[in-house]
Amino acid sequence: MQIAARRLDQVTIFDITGHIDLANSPELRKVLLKELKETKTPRVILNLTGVRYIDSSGVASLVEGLKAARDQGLRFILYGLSPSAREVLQLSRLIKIFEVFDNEQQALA
Amino acid sequence: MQIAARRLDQVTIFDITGHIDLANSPELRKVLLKELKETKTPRVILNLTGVRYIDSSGVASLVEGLKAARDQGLRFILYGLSPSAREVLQLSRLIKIFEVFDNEQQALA
Amino acid sequence: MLAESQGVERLHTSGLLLDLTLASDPQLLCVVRAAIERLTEVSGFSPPECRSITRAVDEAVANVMRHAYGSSPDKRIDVSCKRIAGMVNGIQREGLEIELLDQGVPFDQKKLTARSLDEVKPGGLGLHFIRDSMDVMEHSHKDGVNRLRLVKYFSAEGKGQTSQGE
Amino acid sequence: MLAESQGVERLHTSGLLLDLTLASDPQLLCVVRAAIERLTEVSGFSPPECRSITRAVDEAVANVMRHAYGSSPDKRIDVSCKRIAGMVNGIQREGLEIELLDQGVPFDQKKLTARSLDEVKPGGLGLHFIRDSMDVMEHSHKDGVNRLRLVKYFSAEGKGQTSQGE
Ligand SMILES: Nc1ncnc2c1ncn2[C@@H]1O[C@H](COP(=O)(O)OP(=O)(O)O)[C@@H](O)[C@H]1O
Ligand SMILES: Nc1ncnc2c1ncn2[C@@H]1O[C@H](COP(=O)(O)OP(=O)(O)O)[C@@H](O)[C@H]1O
Repeated sequence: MQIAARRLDQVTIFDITGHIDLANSPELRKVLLKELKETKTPRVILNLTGVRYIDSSGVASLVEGLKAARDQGLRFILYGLSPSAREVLQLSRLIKIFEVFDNEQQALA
Repeated sequence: MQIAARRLDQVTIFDITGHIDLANSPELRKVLLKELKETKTPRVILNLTGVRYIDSSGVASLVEGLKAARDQGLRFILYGLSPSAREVLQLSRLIKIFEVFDNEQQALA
Repeated sequence: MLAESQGVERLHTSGLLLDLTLASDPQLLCVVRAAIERLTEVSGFSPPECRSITRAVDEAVANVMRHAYGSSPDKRIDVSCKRIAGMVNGIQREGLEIELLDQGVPFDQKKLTARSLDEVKPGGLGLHFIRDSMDVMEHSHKDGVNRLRLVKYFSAEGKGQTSQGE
Repeated sequence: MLAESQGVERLHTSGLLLDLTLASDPQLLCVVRAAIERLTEVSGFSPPECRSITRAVDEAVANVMRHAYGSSPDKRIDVSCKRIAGMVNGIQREGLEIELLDQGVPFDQKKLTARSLDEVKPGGLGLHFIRDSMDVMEHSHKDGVNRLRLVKYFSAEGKGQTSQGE
């Protein structure tokens, strides 16, 4: 898994690639929480286009990111969910907790 | 593995998808030889864009296709080789035996 | 969704199909997923079924790593996959049986009642995913070995299903 | 390209990493490839190395299916993967060892001199691919078991290489 941050004017985009599972979800959590602390934009977007798989520990890391963002009053947006990633958020009934969009254009709108 | 034939005016294109290995190379061989018999176009093109892997038995089936095409005086062209497919033809020193192009446009030119 | 062994009559298991033995290192989870994804594909499950069986096995193996082995990365996990066929609730069915074996801390049966999903909090989702994906999920413990038996049947239209159907 | 066991000093093998046991059914080759591809990736090999090790194992398993077992699809094949480390020709190296075991027809040592590639004809390419990909390829036969030992070392810059280098 790789994470890179693009800091734009009003929004920070995290481009994540690779599978998110028990092997790297602790790292995702750490990086997300650290990056969120430094985030001064009102909106945070996770680009998951390059993520084919997310396990339950990855979902947990996303929930932690969402909570941290909310604590700071930031919007926390996901886009580019693979079929498997979408299913996992649906199964955990979290799809409605997150703001989910299809692509970057919609996430930025 | 799936094979579909597109019969155009001067050329027949076989769109192949999936891995080609010992599990299906006999089928590839059979279909190719059968289709080649029915081919009346002077040029036969194999679209391998959707083929990520070819093993030695798959290479053998391609060689049989090439030979059958040559026997009928047809040109036998490959395009869309994945890194692995290209490597396997290089390793077997067959890359120079086949006419290989990058994409359909070049193969049709 | 889940028939926890109720009404499952004696099933006939095929011989060897695929067994994996791996170290309890989370780095190897992607290897297990890749193998199970392909195995379910060649077995004839639909793409969503392949994804969901793969997810269930991934979560079950991850649970063994974390809970049974307390995250030691060099313990042994066995994943044994077989084709099965037989009568289930009076219906002839075929399916894929996946057994996980470990020698770690026995499973706490009280934990089997997975937490409610109404609360938004991290953790406690794995068992939900496994139950949701599989038709059978059975835990047992014997002679120091924990066994988790998962079964997914082919749907009536599925490739692996005999003509006797529903 | 291939050091057929010459100069290979005693190597230390790690404990369990990944073992696969599969039926000799060509349908399962894609499962083996998927697992080996991921395993080589997480082991730290480069993408071309991952492809070439995967190809070698695929060809070796296909050979066991066709030649050792004469295409019977229900025989047993073991693929055992371990990390190894030790001195090779006076250089400290680390690598991945993959052993294939079968109980089929013993390997004919005369066949080991693979055919010339100058002739354009189908067949006879598998052994070329295996030799080309791997640093070590050793056949042995004992007590009715054929063993093919394949080793790929990490390149000096490779992730798995110790600092002692070349
Ligand atoms: N293989 C196992 N061995 C022992 N305990 C387990 C195992 N799998 C699950 N458990 C117990 O069940 C609980 C719920 O598991 P799960 O739903 O996967 O969520 P999580 O792993 O996030 O806690 C775990 O916290 C653990 O106490
Ligand atoms: N595992 C094996 N057991 C027995 N014989 C083998 C095995 N692998 C290869 N051989 C022999 O070596 C020959 C060359 O193998 P290979 O280069 O893979 O080409 P091919 O399999 O297309 O003949 C085979 O034809 C076979 O006679």
